[in-house]
Amino acid sequence: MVAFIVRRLLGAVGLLLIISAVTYAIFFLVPRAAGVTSDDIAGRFAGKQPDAATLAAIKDRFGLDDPIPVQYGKYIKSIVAGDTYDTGTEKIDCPAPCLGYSFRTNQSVTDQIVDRVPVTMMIALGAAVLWVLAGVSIGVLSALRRGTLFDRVAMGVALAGVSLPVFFTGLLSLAFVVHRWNLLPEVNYTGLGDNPFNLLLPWVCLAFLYAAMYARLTRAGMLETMNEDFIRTARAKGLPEKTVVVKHGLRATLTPIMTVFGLDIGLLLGGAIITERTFSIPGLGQLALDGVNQSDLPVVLGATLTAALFIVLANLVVDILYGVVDPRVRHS
Amino acid sequence: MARKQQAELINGGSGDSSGGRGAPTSFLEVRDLKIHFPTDDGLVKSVDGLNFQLERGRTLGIVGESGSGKSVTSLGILGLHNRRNAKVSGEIWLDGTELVGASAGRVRRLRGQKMAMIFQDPLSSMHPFYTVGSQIIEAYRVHNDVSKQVARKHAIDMLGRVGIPKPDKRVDDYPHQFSGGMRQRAMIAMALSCDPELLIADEPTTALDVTVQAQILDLLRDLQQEFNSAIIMITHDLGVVAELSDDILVMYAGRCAEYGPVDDTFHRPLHPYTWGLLGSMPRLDRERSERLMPIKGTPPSLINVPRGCAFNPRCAYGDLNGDKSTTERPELLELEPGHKAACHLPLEKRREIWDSEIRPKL
Amino acid sequence: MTAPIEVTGSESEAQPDAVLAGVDRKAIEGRSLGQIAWLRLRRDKVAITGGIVVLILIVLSLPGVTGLVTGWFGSPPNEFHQNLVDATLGGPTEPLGGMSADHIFGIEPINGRDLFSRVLYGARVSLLIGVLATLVSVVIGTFMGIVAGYFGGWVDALIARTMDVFLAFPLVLFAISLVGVIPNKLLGLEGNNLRMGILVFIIGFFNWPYIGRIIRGQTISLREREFVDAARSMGARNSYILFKEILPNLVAPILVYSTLLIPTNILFEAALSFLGVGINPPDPSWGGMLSQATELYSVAPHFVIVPGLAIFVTVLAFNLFGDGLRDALDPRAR
Amino acid sequence: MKSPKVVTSAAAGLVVLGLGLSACGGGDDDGDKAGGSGKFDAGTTAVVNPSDHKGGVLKMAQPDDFESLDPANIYYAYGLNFVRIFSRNLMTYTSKPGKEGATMSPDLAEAAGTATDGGKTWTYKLKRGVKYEDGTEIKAKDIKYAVARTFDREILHNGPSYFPQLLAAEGYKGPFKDKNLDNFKGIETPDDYTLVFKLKAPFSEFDQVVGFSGQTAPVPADKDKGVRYGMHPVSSGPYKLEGDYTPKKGGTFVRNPNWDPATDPNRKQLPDKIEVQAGLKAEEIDNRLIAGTVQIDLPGSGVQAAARQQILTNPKLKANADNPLAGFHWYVSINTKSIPNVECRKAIVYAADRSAMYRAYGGEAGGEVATSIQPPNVQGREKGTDFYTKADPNFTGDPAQAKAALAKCGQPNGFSTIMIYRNDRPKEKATAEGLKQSLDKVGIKVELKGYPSGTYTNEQLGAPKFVAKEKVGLGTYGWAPDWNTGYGYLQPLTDVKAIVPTGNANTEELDDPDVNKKWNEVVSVTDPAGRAKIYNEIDAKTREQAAILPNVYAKSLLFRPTNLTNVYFHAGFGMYDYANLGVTG
Repeated sequence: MVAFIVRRLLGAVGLLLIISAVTYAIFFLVPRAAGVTSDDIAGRFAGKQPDAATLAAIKDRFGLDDPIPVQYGKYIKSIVAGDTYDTGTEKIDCPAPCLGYSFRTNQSVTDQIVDRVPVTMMIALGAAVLWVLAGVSIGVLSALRRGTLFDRVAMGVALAGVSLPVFFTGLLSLAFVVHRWNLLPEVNYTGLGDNPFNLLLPWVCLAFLYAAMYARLTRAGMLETMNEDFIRTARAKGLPEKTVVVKHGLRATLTPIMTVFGLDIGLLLGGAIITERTFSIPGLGQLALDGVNQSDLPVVLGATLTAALFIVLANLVVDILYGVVDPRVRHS
Repeated sequence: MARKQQAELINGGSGDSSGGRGAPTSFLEVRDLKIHFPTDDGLVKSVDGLNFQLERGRTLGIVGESGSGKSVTSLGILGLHNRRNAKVSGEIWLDGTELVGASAGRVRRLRGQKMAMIFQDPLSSMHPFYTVGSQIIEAYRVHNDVSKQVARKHAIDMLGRVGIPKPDKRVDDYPHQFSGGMRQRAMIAMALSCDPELLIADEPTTALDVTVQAQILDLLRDLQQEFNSAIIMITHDLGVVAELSDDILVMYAGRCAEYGPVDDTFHRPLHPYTWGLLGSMPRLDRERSERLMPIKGTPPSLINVPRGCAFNPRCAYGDLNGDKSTTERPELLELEPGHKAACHLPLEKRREIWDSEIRPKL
Repeated sequence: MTAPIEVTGSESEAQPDAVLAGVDRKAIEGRSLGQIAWLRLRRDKVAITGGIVVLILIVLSLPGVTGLVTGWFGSPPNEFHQNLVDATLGGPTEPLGGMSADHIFGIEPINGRDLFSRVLYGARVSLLIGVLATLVSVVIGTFMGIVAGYFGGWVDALIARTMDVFLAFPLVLFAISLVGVIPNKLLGLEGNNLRMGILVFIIGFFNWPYIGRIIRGQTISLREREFVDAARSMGARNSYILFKEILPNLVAPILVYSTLLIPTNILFEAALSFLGVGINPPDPSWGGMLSQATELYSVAPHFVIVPGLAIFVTVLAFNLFGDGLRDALDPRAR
Repeated sequence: MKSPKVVTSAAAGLVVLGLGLSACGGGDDDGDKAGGSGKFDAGTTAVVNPSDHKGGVLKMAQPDDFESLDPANIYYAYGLNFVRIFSRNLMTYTSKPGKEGATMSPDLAEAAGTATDGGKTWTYKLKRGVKYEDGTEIKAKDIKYAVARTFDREILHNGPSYFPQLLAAEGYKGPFKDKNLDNFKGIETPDDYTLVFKLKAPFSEFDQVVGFSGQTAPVPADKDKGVRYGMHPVSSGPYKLEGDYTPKKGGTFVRNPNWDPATDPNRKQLPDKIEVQAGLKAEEIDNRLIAGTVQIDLPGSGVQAAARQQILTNPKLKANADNPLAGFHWYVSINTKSIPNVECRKAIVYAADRSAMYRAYGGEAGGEVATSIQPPNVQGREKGTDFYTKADPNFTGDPAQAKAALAKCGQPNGFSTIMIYRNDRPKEKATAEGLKQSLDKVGIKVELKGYPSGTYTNEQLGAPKFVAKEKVGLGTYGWAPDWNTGYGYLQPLTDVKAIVPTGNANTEELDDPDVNKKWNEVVSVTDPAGRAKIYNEIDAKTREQAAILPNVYAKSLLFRPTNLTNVYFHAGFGMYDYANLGVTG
């Protein structure tokens, strides 16, 4: 098991390195190819109407004229080992993982990300609880009652659900639930101190979409599992149907769904961009989006890497959990 | 003794239709069993009017190509068909209890205890996430009110009895850690954990290599002697049947094509389909120059079963009967004591063909 | 973020009974797979409805037809009708979003453009990008999937890792940043054609692993089948086996997952437009309208509802049809 | 459209009316209206709820955050407005409603600067006994140090860069790199209370440079933490930070006991506390404003769409709202390099649907149709006359004249061009769509392309290289001056010398010999009225050249909760004056 985990960990680190390199290359090379110069990049940092000396100073400080691999090397080094930063009057340590400083606000990108993570986490986890509960139970019931009215209605709603993007349901609920009927207060959540139930609307909108997907997935998985030979065996042993369904069926069904869940939650933790934009919630996704809109490269890079980290981490956790749940994986 | 039981079988099985003749005397009696599956493409008649009887301590071999209804029959006896998508009719009497009309709960309580099943592919038939031991314990405890420790001891005991070395260690292994033969033994241990009186083995040796096959068959035979169970052996391997069974039932398109004591059926088969089965059986003692005689064509659609004799499109001798083959369904008739077949060909003609054309080639 | 998940899960459902699989095949013996599928599909009323809606949408999006239809029921998509709009609040002066015989879906806030014709023109953009991007994904995904599945070993490992990398990328962010830096002219394309080309490329390029995984799995199982062995033993070259033996057998899953990927890609395009990197105005796009609506939903709620429903109906229709198609082509999955 | 005259005359009345109003608000009758409250737009021209009531907590909120709280590292007007509660400059905007708010008053200085050497040397005398929050006296060297800091653009990159541009301090790198302040030759401090600024060239509006931003707010050198000074700037004003300021969260300000109101006529110290909350969603701020639980929406650009509708349709709420001209003029720049022929540019102006462009900004509550480039709050600005267009909310363009101009340009069938705008600004998008729609009618094919506002002014419209490469002909743009004179407004927009490779504000790349000559001369004109006359001429000339298509002078819709006192619209900052507010209850 330990070897298994170590192997997965190494794989995850490798994956992250590749992603960071590709991200770095794309965010630096593509604009270059499109004609953006290091002066332009320095200009973003310099604010209004910078002069040549200012630009030169900024380029020098951030090493913007270094070859890309050198810049990438420094970037990775500062993530691993931290960096020091000269404020003019003193040197400030930017401890590892140092993701550099925003071109726009001069704030530490790491700090900004740390600030936003709880917000996005609250959105994602709240929604996840709802959609897993709703999606899985509806999926299981539908599979067990295949062909019944319940199944038809549930699957109809689920198919509609996967066809409803959050930016539609979100805007609709804002327009009517919040503004026209005043049933819920404005969605407002900025950090751990705030009342998490302010996020009710984004939770529901996000969970609706995912619950629909999970209901479909669970139903399909459950139907497949319930046709497995081992279910037949369980029945042949004379086990009560409840035991057959829950102990033998559900456990096998949920294992692959766990994988999908890992990917989904990883993606969301990295920034629920659409949801955050729809409801203007200042999470990681919004940070990244703002970074893109302001061409704030360090922020975009940092946010992208964080998002990738969450995905890789979630997959890692799922992999390990898979090993715990499925002895075949553990022993292979 | 053996003769007498055969006679009972013959008598009981001669009638073809309508059940309701009161409680049977046999341990297991199947009467006019029909198992149909309605699908979008039509009604699939997997089993369409099957009769047979079986006593304790005896073994019945059911043979046929895949899709002939063998497995559906066995699942039907255990009541494992989903009542929503399978239409089951007829009667199944097990030790005086009718199962088709019984409540699901009643049948469930019999399953695993009074009747058990050994499945074809032990790897997919055991839950991959639970240890072999826990799966046996579960089977035992559901019918016996004992503590986990007691059940565990029983499981180890059972594993030992089916010949698994170091059962006290292997009890905590997962199915995928067992070899194929060991897995099948574990499967058998699980099926036997409650000393079932009826054991259905569905292709118990198909997935195994030959040496292991023999071991498993030996094991089954030994266990039958020990428990005096009735065994239904489902297979398409006539060799297995020959070795283990007392009687043989050849199924074709959901119906019985030929039925009889194993010796009679092997040495004087009365149905062209049986001939085909025998002809397609590879044998070590056969000359290399001689070729297998496979049955031409493919098994029939169970939705549109050929009119008349279901076997007629594939039967080399169907023409000898004129229209009859395609218009009239042959009845299952007792042609020799205890030996029945459903064929339009005159009995003499059949014997002649068997003796002159088929047997020499086998 | 959300959309592509749909195709990752093993959506194909199990056979109801092991018996039936074999039986089914025999029962319908003698007809080609296509005929069988068509027979099954024809019976599936829901799927047919979805298919008809898709067909209507496609017909309405044909260059000549859109103009004709909007000529009957609306006005040109870029014609302003500011006399119908409250100058200060920006919303339509008439109730129900200004719905009338002239503007059956109402009008846009601020400039009063006819929503019906804008939604219709938006359909063209959505469908074109959705279908073309799917094509890109399918081509790349099929190729990679077949190669990975057929050759196995390090090739498979490499492609599998590549897919992992793609799946771990925060796609939406990437797409936004990339669209932001494209120049005005590229590869002979310019303006909105270039923009759509880029969107097609990005959406298609980043979605191929979803198809790739499925094709890889199917190829692995096909690889072991007799006819492949036969071809191999007769000395056929790998490329021959791949494209003449295996590929034809993958047509059904490719067709099914393409149909199911189109709505996913339509949603993706809408999401990108919603985030402000869709096609350039004044050409309409559904996501773009919703993006505008974030500022205006209080004065013009219909401006959320109309384009939102357009997305919903289109995506639902494709999903219904795709589900039906899958059921028809793969009898075990129902 | 057939008879433009009818439309014109009808609309002309409206314009005159509108102008009359703004002239009224222009300062003629300041003060008379003090005490007016509970009326729509009352705060635009007078102090609403005047009060000397002390106590209470004033709550301010913003969706994002200040660029910094280091007064020298801020450029946004709302930040400069806000830092006045804790920092004092040499000069500062006069705290008065109406036009007077756009003028400069002495703050730490005893009086406005005295120019000598033809405007190349400016001398300021400090008030004595003015103290920091810790009680130490503010000396001339502190202000010299503060100005010296602004030379290090690497550390303080957000603020304006007038001092490095204007002062004669060649090669000076700022006090962070060059610890010896004596090496900074741009300012001399002959004694503790005198500052002498040495300029490279004459500059007539140096008082404005000194006063509009926080860059002359004194900084004690031993408390300077470079970039991080903004976390806890040292107070010289009526309030001081309690603890540190946390970016994206906020901070609390309490009374500064060492502030002496006698030295400071421009600020008040009414609330006990001022709380700033950052990261509150804009719509939520609006809700709280209306509920009275937040008093100030810091960015000061007005309420969001939902609240806007609520306020404009509810007379009770409307009575507590103001709708002033915010200082911006949103216009369309017509690039003279991409479209070199003036007739072709005129065709664009002729064809432009001013009505659509006006509506893009939200009608009469959103703005006022523009004639001149300089908005009404600029000192000495004249309305001017329309060139090739009509400042009329119903004017939809003159296609006939446009066609004629196209013919003269040698492009009778029109031409193609590219128009860019900020894609995250819906109003600019609507403007671009409205303009495109009217230009299409005369055969001028416009392709629209949106860019993020974060890069727009530096890398797209503000980068001549980009404009040339992508052949950008039109671009939406808006300008609010650093200070409200014609120089502050027009020079960056029209002077050829103002064309820079990035962050260019002369987006039309106007290089008109007449205009250039006027700019060279005006810096030496000492009489403000004389200067204003020249500014107005430049304004007209630019429009005659069809280099700028005027659109609207922006109006913001500000809401003042009833528990807010001493509230009035400040012309200098373009929003309520934050340094004089009080709260009741």
